[in-house]
Amino acid sequence: MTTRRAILAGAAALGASLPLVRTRAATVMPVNGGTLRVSVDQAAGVLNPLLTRVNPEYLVSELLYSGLTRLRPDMTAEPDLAESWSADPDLTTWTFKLRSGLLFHDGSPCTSRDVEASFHTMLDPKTGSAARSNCGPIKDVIAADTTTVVFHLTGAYADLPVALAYTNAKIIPASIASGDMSVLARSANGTGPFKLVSFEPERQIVVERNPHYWDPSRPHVDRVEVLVYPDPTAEASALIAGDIDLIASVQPQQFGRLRTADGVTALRVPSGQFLNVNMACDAKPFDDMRVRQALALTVDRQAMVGFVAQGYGTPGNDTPLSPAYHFYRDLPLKGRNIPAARKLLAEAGYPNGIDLTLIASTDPGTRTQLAVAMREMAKEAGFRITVQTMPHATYLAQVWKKGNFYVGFYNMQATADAIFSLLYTSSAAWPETRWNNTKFDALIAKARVTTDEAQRKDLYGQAQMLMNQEVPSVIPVFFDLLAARRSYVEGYALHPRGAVFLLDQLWLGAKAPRRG
Amino acid sequence: MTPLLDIAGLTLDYRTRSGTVRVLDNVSLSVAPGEVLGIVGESGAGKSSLAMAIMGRLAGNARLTGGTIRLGTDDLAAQTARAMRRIRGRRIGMVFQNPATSLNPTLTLGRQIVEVLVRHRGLTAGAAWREAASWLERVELRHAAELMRRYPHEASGGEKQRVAIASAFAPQPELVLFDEPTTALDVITGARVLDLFRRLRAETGVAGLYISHDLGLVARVADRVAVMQRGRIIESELPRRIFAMPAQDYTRRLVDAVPRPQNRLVQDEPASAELLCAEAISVSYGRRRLFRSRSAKGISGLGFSIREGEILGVVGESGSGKSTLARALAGLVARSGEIRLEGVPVTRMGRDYRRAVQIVFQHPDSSLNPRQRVCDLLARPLCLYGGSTGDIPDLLRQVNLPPEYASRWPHQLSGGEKQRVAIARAFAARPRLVICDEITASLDASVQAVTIALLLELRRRYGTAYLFITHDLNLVRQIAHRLLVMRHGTLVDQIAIGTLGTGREHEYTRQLMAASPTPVGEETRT
Amino acid sequence: MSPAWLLRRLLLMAYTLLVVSILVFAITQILPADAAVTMLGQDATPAALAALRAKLGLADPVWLQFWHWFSAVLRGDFGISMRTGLPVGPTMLTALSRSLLLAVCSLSLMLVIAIPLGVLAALRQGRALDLAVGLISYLGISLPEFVTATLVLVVLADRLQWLPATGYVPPSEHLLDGIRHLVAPVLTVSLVLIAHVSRMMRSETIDVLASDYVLAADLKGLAPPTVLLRHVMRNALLPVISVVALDVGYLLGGIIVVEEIFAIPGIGRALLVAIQNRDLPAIQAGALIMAATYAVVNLLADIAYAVLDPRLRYG
Amino acid sequence: MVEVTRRLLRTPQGALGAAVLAVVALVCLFGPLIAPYDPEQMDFLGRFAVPGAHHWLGADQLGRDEMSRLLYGARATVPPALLATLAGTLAGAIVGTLAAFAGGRWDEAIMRTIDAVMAIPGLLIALLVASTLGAGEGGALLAIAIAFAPGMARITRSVALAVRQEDYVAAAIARGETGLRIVFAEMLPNALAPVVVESTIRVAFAVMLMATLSFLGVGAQPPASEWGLMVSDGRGYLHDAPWLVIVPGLAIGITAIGFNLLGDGLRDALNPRGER
Repeated sequence: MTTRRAILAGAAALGASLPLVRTRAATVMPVNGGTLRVSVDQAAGVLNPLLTRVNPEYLVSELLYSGLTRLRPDMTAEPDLAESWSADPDLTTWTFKLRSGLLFHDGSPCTSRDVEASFHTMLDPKTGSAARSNCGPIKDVIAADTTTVVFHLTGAYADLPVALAYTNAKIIPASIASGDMSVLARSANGTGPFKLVSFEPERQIVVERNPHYWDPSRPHVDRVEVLVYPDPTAEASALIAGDIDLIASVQPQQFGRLRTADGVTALRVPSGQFLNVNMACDAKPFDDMRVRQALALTVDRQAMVGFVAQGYGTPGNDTPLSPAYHFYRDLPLKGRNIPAARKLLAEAGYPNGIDLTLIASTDPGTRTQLAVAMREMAKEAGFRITVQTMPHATYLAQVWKKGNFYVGFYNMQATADAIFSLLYTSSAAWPETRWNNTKFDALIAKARVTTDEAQRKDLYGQAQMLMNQEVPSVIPVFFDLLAARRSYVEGYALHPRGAVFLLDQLWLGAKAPRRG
Repeated sequence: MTPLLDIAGLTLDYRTRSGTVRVLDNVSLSVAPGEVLGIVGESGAGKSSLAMAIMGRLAGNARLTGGTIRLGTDDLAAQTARAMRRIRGRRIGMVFQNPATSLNPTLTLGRQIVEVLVRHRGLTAGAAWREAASWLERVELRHAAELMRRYPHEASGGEKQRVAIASAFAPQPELVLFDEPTTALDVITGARVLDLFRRLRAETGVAGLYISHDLGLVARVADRVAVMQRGRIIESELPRRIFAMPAQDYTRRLVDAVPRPQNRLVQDEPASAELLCAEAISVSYGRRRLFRSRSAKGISGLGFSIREGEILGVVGESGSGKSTLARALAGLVARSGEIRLEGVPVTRMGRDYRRAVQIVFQHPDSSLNPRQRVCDLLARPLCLYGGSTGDIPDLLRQVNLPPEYASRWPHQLSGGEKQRVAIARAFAARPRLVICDEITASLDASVQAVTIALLLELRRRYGTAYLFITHDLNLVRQIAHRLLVMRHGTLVDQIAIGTLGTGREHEYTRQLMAASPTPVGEETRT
Repeated sequence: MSPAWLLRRLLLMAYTLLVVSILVFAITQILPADAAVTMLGQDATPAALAALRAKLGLADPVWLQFWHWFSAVLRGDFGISMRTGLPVGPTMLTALSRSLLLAVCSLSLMLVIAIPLGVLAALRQGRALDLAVGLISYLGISLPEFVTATLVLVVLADRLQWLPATGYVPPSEHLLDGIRHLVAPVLTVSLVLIAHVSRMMRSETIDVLASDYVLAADLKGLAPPTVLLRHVMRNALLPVISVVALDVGYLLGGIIVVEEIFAIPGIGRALLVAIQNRDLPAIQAGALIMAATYAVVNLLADIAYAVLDPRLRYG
Repeated sequence: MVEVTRRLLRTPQGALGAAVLAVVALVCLFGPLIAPYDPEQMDFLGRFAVPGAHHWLGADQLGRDEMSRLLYGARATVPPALLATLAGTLAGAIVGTLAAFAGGRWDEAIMRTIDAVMAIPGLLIALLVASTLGAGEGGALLAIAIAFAPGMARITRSVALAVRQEDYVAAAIARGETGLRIVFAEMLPNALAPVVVESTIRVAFAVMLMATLSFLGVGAQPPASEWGLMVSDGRGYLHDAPWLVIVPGLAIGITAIGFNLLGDGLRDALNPRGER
């Protein structure tokens, strides 16, 4: 027991000092000041941090708001508004200690009341916040005293600090949380490193340094302009021309060009972002495991990385965990084996092959590329696949979570538990495959309540082997995340999570142009 | 005395896809100061080319291959374009056929005179404006100042032509070219414009070149008349002489073609049996867009009758409702009032009526479907009214067209030929009454004569009655038995040809007669 | 222009907008998307969805929904965006203002280039220049905007680096920068227009040149410039006016692509985004505002026409 | 018909347009036969192959042969455009003729409504319709047809009214022809010409509209090798593999030019009075 508590406390203490250590470690002292221009590929339409849904929106809300913790590039939690935390022995009650003297942009204090109110709102189904199903098994949140917040969980959960770093788990003033939230649609009042200056969702969002920010050493830039450039080609041209300093997310098509452009540094980090081919395990024909296994055997995963990710990725092994995850288990990569696939298909009762319709939404375009590549690869084994594409909105309304053979696309999650219980457990928030495998559920549940690293690694390892073997969905590719910056932008580490940016930690080097 | 305009051996060619065409062939003429030379010729004779040659504005594919054009002492053919522009308008004015199209629709009438004065007399805008106003008064336009602020579409044809004349005379040119200045105008208006022209030349002593297809008219305005045929001037004489003793038989044909009321082409009297009787015919154009045609005006309360084989003339100025009457009888417009065919009231325009009453329109271009060959055009009425396509050659022969024309397209025929096809089509149904709506208006004088002859020939053969609508009183007086005179959609006079000129005719009818006098030198023999 | 005429045109405009709003509403009704899902997104619970549906009155009969929406529109309230929670009316209007800026610039550039080009071509009919203009205009009307836009982008921004590749800066904010950002899209848009209008202008000029009154003007000995300006162009321009007015329709719709590529947050792109996200209120507002603009522009064109062409003044 | 064709080929634009479209037609008919590869056959090593001996027009990001895709793509691009225009023209022609003959209030009502519809930009209508019917060739096709119909209706109506004024129609009535015959034998042949010309030129627009819809993602869907889709797919690789944009872009442009030229040629050729 004591040991366990010690570990947790230690982690917290270590965490407290860590950001400074990392940001300073690599290079010289950061330079303060200047305006950063960062471009995103679609409008950041939603400003309310509890309701944001796409990366550009996450980027903005991260500038304006803070959560209790945030996610380090190594996927562990670091303190943000909370300076430390501890859990009771059975991990069902967690106590978070807020920093003292936290202020919202409007100068009003940020206390445990605000945290409590924010979480109550987030967990309220009527709010429709994604945080509700992604912040762990929270039963209730109670403000003990002004700087102490207690989380009561429905069950033991070791990952809570990481889970609370979730993109939508941001703290807003209690007055708003329990009052009229609609004001957050066009204005912002958070505890983040920047304050909102102007908000034109389709064009640009401007923020400026927040003097009240809890860490006086950050942010380094005085002002950030988030520009919306929907056309990737033009976006890349803009960076090469020096009109902007940073592209938050680069398409593989543009990466080669950016890598060779001078004055530009192309960034690439392996991630857990993946495409999967979901199969409804509760309906014909996929209720027969052999069909799924056969399909998995038709895929040349290395080639798939080339086709779908233009080579900027790592082959997947039908589990949602990539090497970027903490608990990744390195299993032998499945090779392409047509005879075996044929055999399995025959045994499953389809000696003359099988006809299927694979649905792919048009957004992002890689979904269709995967679908088409899949079709071509599976042909030989007797899978006659028709690819059907549809607009994303239609896909969400009609196919997602309902269809029995379609292409999914997911960002990396903070923890193994998060991604497993988001998609693959019987109680998954988004039960895409209805795999409903009790053995698997048990493994995940056990890992949740285990704090011993080695044990958890083993449990998650088994879970991965199980998926790799039973193939509820084919996961052939993990995408590397790609981005690009002007070389003078320093201290920016591309975050594998995809939805985390930490722009407050970067600064503009000497060669940066001075912008008004 | 030295001629003002002296043209010698002028030869002009047009280069076309099919080789060069000679439009002026060794033309020589001269106009003395103050003299008016009339030039008569049918379409294609080269009248307009001559005018353009004088004005030095020839088409790109035209080549002056010989001859000189002298204005006073200057050789116009040798002038630079720049110098020519100083002569045009300044020393040679011009009045065009149709004021409706020769005036810029988007400029006020005033500006269109002023611009000339500013250009050629170097007047300031203000001075030019006053000068223009005074000129408008000189051409007998009341409220000149007010008129100058109007746009062409807000003025009557007569007013417009007077403005055109004013802008031609305003720079005080030595010579004025008139290109059919009255053809587009109504008879009475035209006559008045002619009077104006006479007065102006008396006042200004300007010399003139008066181009027209109408020998009778030219003879009255010109001191000398030159007859053009296929680019050559074949005869140049005093008007009286031309009429009295034409040297060339082409000239003779022209002279004979001039309609003279006194030489009747129809002697017989129509049968007494009434063929068609119309009572209180009225047409008013309502919202029925499909049937609205710009020219047509409503008519009210017309009553008349036509006897078997009778030629009933209808005269009146444009807009008097002549065509509307025709269309009403042909059942092309909704009408009120009663029509009786041989005493039987016609309730709806049935087969029998349609067959009995046929119509021939003014413009064959429009009345012959451009996408049907002649044989198809004729085949329809034949198979509608129990003929056979075998009759087509006969039909064509009847209208003096070679049978092989059956395979031609309308656009391959001349105006006269087209009109004859139209007539043939009308007669294919063996009608009892044919409505002729201005059928000769768009034809040359000689062609007109031939067409009339054809009509009379057909009548002789089939005893067909005609409702002959025209604006040419002299023409209709040659052939009609009785005359309907229309004005503003009503019938002002209904009179037998014989009693015309006996004082029993309506006052308006008298005006029309006065406006269309008979050729010079023949007034005596009325 | 008699008041009656004006009144009639205004009534027609009202009718137009009524029909348009019915059409637009109808289309948004049959768009395959669940408004509630669109708003609450992937994490919505059935309960929440049901609640929202009730709140949006999605259960009401269609005509009632239409009436609620339409009467609100008449009060100037276009509703709240399902995606951003912002009122769509103002959003769309600002977007419109940017599109109009682009449109006006393109139109003026087009007029400056296309009109003289067309007249020259007509005067030099059949000669080299005429053929050149013909060729250019054929290219102009035959290449889709997203191709021409890409070409402009590659040449002017990437190769020559004369212009910023994309983005929009309001001239009000920073005049020079704003203009620099406008050049590429304006070029792209006006290319098509130039092609279209110069063709038109050419044929009109040729017709007018053949008219009696131009002959007459020439035979009056007027100086060539006078003839060309006062008599030829004045009349040749008239039909072009109405064509340009119709082109505004293209401008408002067709520049969707251009706005997308050059990141101009105009109404075209706003509509595109709205359609992609099934943001029904935004679609309705956008389409309606676009149609209204088009109608207004055409009314203005008619008035201009009536002013310039006396024949229509009492039409 | 022969007459017209002869005249058409005598006009420079007509001849050129016909030539261009002849090629396009051949490609539509026999493209698949001459295509060196299966347009959807992917080749991992052949990705972005530069135009050359193996791939005459190069290969795309999935190693698919650009030439084969172009040849197959013709079928996915041109016939739908033709079909869409045809449908739009027919629909419009019917409405327009009805309006012209109904006349009076009906005419007024129909035309005003059509004006209203025309106030919504064509591309926008197309976008809405396409996203309503769901993305894909079919949707785009119908969308374009609907976007074209009002314009064609307007043109047909004015032509019909003009022809109705001609004296040969009056002559036919006076002759006692039946209404049907007047419409079909007398009016239609004359009314057809302008409509045919207009719709020919509109095919060019349709081709471009098709492409644009694909570009905006509501038109043809991958892996179809529709030309517009090929351009928008290729745009991403503009700098590494420019041919992926140039080749289909040119194909679209040339086809459109072809139809524009043909239309202008027809305008001259179909003029019955043989004037130029």
